[in-house]
Amino acid sequence: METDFMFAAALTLIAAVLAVTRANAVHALLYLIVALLGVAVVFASLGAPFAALLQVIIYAGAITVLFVFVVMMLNLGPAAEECERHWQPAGSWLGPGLVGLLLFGELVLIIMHGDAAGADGVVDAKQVGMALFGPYLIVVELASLLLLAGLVVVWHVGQGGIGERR
Amino acid sequence: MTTTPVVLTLAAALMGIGMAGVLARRNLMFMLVSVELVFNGAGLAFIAAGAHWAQPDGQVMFLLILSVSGAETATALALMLRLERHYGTLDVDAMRQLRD
Amino acid sequence: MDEPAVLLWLVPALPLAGALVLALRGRHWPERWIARLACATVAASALLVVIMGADYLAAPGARVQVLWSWFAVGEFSPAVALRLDGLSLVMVAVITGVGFLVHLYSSAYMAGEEGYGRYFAWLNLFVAAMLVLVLADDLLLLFLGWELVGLCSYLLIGFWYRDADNGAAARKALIMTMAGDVPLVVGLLLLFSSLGSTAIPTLLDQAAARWPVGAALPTTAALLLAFGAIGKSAQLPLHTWLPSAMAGPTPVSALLHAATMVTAGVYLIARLHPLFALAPPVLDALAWLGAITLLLAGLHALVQNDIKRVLAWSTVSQLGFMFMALGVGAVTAAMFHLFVHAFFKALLFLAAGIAILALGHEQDLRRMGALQKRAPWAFWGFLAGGASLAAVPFLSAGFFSKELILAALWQRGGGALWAVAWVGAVLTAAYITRAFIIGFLSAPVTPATGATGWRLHLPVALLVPPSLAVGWLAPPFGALLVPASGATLPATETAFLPALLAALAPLLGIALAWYALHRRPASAPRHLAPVEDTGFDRFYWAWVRTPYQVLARRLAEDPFDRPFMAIVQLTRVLWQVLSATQDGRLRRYALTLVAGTVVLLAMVMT
Amino acid sequence: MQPTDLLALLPIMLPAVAAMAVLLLGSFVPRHGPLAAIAAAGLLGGLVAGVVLRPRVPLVSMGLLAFDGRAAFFWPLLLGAALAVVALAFGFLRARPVRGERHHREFYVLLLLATTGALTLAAAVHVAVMFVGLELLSLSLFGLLAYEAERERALEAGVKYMVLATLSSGFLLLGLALLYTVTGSLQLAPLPAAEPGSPYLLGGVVMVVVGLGFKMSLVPLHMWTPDVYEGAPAPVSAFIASVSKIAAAAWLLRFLETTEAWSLAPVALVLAVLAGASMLVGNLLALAQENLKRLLAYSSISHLGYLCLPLVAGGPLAGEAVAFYASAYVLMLLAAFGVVALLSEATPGHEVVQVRAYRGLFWRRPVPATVLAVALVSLAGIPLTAGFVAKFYVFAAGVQAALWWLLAALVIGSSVGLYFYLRVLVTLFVTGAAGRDRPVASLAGGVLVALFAAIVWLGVLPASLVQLVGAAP
Amino acid sequence: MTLVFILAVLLLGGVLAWWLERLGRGLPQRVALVAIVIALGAALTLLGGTGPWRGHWRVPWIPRFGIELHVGVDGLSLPLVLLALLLGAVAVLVAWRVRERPGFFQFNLLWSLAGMVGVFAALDLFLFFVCWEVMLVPMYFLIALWGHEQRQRAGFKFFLFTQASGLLLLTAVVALGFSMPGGTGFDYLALLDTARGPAAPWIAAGFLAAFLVKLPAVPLHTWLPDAHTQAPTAASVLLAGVLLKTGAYGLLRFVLPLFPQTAQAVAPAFMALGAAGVLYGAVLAFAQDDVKRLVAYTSVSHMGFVLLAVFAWNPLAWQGAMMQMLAHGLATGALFVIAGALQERVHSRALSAMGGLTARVPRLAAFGMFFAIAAFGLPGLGTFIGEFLSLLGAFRANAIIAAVAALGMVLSAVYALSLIQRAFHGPPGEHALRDLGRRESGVLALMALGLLWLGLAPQPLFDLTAHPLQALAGG
Repeated sequence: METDFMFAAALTLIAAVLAVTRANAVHALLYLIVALLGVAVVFASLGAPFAALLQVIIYAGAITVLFVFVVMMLNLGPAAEECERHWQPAGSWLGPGLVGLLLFGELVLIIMHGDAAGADGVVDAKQVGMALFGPYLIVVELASLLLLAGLVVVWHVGQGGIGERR
Repeated sequence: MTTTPVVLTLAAALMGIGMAGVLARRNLMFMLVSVELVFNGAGLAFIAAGAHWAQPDGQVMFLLILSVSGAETATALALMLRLERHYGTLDVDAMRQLRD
Repeated sequence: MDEPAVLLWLVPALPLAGALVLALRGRHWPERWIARLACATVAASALLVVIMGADYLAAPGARVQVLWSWFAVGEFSPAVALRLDGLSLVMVAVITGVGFLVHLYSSAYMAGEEGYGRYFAWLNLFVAAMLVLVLADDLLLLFLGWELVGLCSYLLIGFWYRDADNGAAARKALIMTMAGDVPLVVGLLLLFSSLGSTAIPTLLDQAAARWPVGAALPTTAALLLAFGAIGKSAQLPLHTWLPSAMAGPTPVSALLHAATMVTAGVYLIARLHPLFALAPPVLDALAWLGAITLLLAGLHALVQNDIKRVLAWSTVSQLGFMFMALGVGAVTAAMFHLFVHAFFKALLFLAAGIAILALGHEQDLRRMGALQKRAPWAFWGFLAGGASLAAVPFLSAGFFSKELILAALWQRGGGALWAVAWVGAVLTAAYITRAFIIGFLSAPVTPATGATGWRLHLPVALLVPPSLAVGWLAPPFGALLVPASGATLPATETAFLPALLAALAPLLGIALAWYALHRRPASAPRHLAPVEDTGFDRFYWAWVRTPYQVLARRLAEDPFDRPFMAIVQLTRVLWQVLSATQDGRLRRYALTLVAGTVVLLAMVMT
Repeated sequence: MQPTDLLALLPIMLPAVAAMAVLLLGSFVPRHGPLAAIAAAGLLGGLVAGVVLRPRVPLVSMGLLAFDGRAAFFWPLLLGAALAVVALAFGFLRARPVRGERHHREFYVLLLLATTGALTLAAAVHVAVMFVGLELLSLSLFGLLAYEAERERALEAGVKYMVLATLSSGFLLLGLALLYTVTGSLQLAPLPAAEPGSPYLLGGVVMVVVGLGFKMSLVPLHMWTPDVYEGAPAPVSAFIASVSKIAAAAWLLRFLETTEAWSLAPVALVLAVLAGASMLVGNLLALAQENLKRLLAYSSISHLGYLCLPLVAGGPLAGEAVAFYASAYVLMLLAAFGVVALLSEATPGHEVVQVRAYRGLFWRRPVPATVLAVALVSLAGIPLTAGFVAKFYVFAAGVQAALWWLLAALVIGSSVGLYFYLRVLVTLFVTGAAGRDRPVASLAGGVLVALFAAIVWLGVLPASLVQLVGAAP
Repeated sequence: MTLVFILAVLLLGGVLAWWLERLGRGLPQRVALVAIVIALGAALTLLGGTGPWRGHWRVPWIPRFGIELHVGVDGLSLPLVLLALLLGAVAVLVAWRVRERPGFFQFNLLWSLAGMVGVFAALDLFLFFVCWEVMLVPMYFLIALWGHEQRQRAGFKFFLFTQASGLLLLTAVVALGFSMPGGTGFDYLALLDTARGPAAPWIAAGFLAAFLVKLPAVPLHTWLPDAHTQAPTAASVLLAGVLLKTGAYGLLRFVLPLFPQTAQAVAPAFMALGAAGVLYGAVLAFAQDDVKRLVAYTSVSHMGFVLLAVFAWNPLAWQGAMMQMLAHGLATGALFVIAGALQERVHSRALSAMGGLTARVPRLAAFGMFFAIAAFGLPGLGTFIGEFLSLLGAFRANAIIAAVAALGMVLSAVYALSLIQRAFHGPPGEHALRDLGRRESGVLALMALGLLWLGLAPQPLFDLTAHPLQALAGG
């Protein structure tokens, strides 16, 4: 477990950094998928197989595919990559990187104060399902409203031909 | 056995990277990619916390985050495409009509 | 109270009513009616005074008439109350008598002037205010009259308001006297709060009862009050307003110098003499102040070429005599000189006025001359008044009053004061002789054009006898005053030598002037004193007026406003800075959000 | 699930049901009037249900939503505000077809869904339902902001709000996760007393505050506010300024009250910094602003700062103060934005937002000008208006907790604020502009008059509302 | 009920005047005048009242905080109420011919007046604060809408100064209300009997800040010259005549009785401030060329006497302060009427543009001289008694400060004479000017008579104020 986690964590972090920093959109998305898969492994190692599964299917699968579609629609080719390099000189990372590091440092300082008791044991899909359709029923209903809202927004905003270049 | 603080540290790291990405990238699409990492970090934190207490609530929260993230990504991409049509670019620095 | 004294309130009220009516409606009336009303009110007052005077002489003793309680706050309860006693009777008589004559004279002198009604309104008010001043039984009421007198002097000096110089002279008069009034007010505050009353008799009794002679409190109070008197009576160093006050019409000068304004200071000290008696250092100072004023003003009078300025400086000088007398405690002598001075000074001014009018508003002595034929009323009036001023022995009233003062000085003040006064007497005779010779006897320069009339001549004629003869009234006068002022009569027997010297002083002065003018006709002994300026004016100008103006100009923009304006500027700048952050850049917004959160997190991580 | 649970959910359910109805009916009867009417009916139904159910508090649904005194107060407030926005939007949108369509179906659907989210937020006693409510609100707002998708500014506002909102959601989630790690429960409950200074707790609470502070646009989380208000359609600005902010504030109040986190000194410090900075920066930013919508945005920043002061103070008075302030604030902001919306009804191409366009408005359009004037006076906190009583509450809370520094910031901020409120106010009354505009009968006009009446009523006779907020918990 | 009636008449009259504008341009001012006269009549009936609080009336307002609608006047406030209403009538009369929006003008005037009456009548601190603000907002409108060339700036300055200090006042009021043992309460009478806690100096500071700004005390006075100069004549009259008095009234009514220790501790400093104000105001008045600005600075000078007297802490001085307030209200109010009349005729407020007006507008000049003389406190006029009693009382507390303040008498003569000289004397100009009409003359004559009454037989006033001031000294 320990090594699984460590390996997955390292992979996730490296992939995340690369996903954020790449100039090529497709490359970035691929790294994002790797990072998401890494997180899925971590989920599994934490005894949340159901979450790991959903992570793979929905995050790495569905959501990333959305991105890929968009990349295809916008036709981000080498020109875009060049433009991206131009927009993003190394210096532009200084401030954001520093703020990100500070934030991370603070969070670590906070987290390190916690007790070291680890979790053991698995919370399987059944338990989660029981919770979802038991005490969390209203939340699920509301989540459906949320998805409806998302649908309406996308439908409204997207009307009139998304992707047709001006 | 992995201790909760270590996992949370990973979540914090994902979050930090994501935040840095949002702050640094000019291309709106990369911003959204970074946002995904932020949400993933948050989800991870809940999974860790749920595992810590051996409760399903953490995973329930993760599921909610997942659906919210999905809906938001879809919305965001739609807005982004619409924007790209008007401005002809994904550069957020080009969006400065609203200012003091 | 006896029957006539019930009408005491009418004495000031009549002129006051006249003033009110004229002020409100005077613009719409013909001159005749204005003059009649104004003269009638004062004449009626004078008549009342005569009746009441007779009554008083028949049965001496103060009459007090409380009109109403002004107000009462705690134990502070000034009353509007009038008091008729010897002192006030003398003053009232002078004021109404001279006042009436000046009114009569003015009705002709001011004929055809713009603001005829206004003039008489103020003149009536002037008389009324002075009457209130001298009749007041309450110190606060006295102060009311005091300030009102000052105001009227301002209004009348600046009567010809179109000329800014007149306005300046008028302001100078009021402000200088008010500069003296500030210590006076503080003195009043001191008296009222330490003695707990405002009624003059009570105050004086309390002061005598509570304070030993020479104690700090009465000395301070007397000193402060003295400033007021100095200002009002144009003594050094607050004297320079009086010569400038010649800017007003000549009858006004007559009234102001003789009866109403400048005598107020003398009256105040005489009235409050028991209090001053508790402060010998103040009295000494007053005596010496009077002495210096006497000499300085005499020298000034010697070199003036403007006839009115000669008379003005002469008034300052004569007031110096009175102050010397007051300073040595010779209240009766001071008051008697005031009494006599009122007649001859009014006479001098009115006579000079006729001359001025006759020559078409010519006031320069050197351009007058040969008035014996051309303006006989002026000539003989001025001669009589001048003789009295010069104190020609036995023939004039001035001789007796001056003799009284010199005697008192010899007795109580010591040789130095006496000697100064003697020199002053010589000077007096010299300057008035000089003025008379140059102005009235020398060869004519300006042709005579002006009109004359009985209303100008009658007052002059009426003033001649008292100017020459009232001197014989000295003994009964003294008797009249004693109960009022609490002062004692001067000893009747005076050393022979000083009396002789005093009698010779005027003759010496006349001879000197005659001789000097014979040698160098129509010249002024300039080396003795500057003509225009005493240095005091320059001093006030340079060290009071100009600094105040500069200060005011510097402050005009109100420096206290600057800090507040700076705050406004600061907020503006802050707005600019903050507004610059709202520049529409999404990434900067995000950075602020995250960095803000980092900071907030840091705040709880201690 | 008990029937009472459902009963308690009625005020939430009715708007949601109305959203469905609009969506479905809109497909068959694409006409503006009926759709708006349904939306209004749904909101009104919820409002009535909320009022009728008030005597039955507290009702708790499955440990997720609590129809307690607070919810019974905030729900009608939020529903009323949403109702007013519908009325404002009706006239506003009538002249603004989107892509040639005049029925505006999506607008009302999203508005109803957003309201549902806000209501959920205001009553959530469980982190999960709170999160979903918040995101429902945010997501619908993205759509509402960018509703006029042909306008670049609307898109820009939507995108800006979206990116920043997701970031703040990230903080919120992480904070909640940290708290969950300590407490082991997603239910709102008093924080464990054992370790009051635990970094987990403090860090968690601070991040939760950040997440909600973003919605309330507290400084330094405020940067989006003016841009979004300016870019959004006026009724949406009104909605986001009133419903969205107050729902977030209501939950923050509930959170701090239930967990008693405000008694932790560091938390109070963070809240104080947020409140003080908002008062000062908000007012300063508005100082010379010439765009009325931006000006109101800055004004709302400062007002949320005032509103936070009682939260710093804590204690029983805090709840009352926040509730009262929220009511007054909603009325004032709705009135002010309402006037912008009303005046913009006649100008389909653009909105009337420049302050100079309001010169002498009082003599041309007395009714909207009076409403705006009273709203501004109330925003400035001058007596005989609701804003004053609200400010009095804030002062009371601050004085009781001896928060002198914050009160000093309040005084300074308010003084700066006076300047710009007056600047606009006097512009309304400048004389010279001749003639009177043709009076326009409009639904919005009626709403504005009602808001005006409410502001004055609360200012003159506040006792009834005071009693209501006093009875809240 | 009388006070409620007065307030209602003013408030409703304001609304009515506004509304009637559409029926005729002559109506609003008539309505306003009638309303004020009715209110004045009602207020006069209170003179016959008995008991410590006349027109006493109280009902709960916001019970949660113990806030009540609680009004009543005593000898301290009744004269000021009467002054306010009298000057209100004067203001309406001088603004008879306002051209721009007369209805709204009269509305603001009446509401501001109602606020002032409320300030003097309120016995609940919350209500007091409400009225305090209610009088300011319409006043701001009067300045900012009907003022002269720099009206907006002056209006802002006025409002920001008074409101910022008003917020401090609110803080203090709330702090005081919450310091009541056993719950909150803002009842003045109850607060009088409550012991102050250790925070008293700070609370007192809040009250002082507001009242000193309003008074105004140097150096917090800088709003006043701008506001008074730029305001329309009617507003200037109310500003100088009544508004400034609310500050002094606040000091006497609240600061002294509620915080006796604090007030006594700072008394010498504030007396010195008062004396400084007397001199500073006089110097600056002399320095001005703008006639309204000059008059404004004389207010600073005169109110310095009030400050001096208030902190002299004896009934004598307080009586002086009351007298000074009333007399200053009349004198300065009248001077503003005159300044307004001058500006209307000469089309400039610059003294350098005037001169010789005695010849051209004799009646106006006569009134001008009378009130200028009143400004320097000629005995026989109310201003003298006010100043003299203030000085006398101050002299007992601190002789040096009183003596310094007495210098103000000569300095005030300097500016008053300079005013007379520059405006009315000197060579007259050529154009014929219209002299004062009946309406203006009547108003000014009334005010002059008032000053004479106060100066010659003011005992009724002192009898009225004696009781509360004695109580103040005793407590």
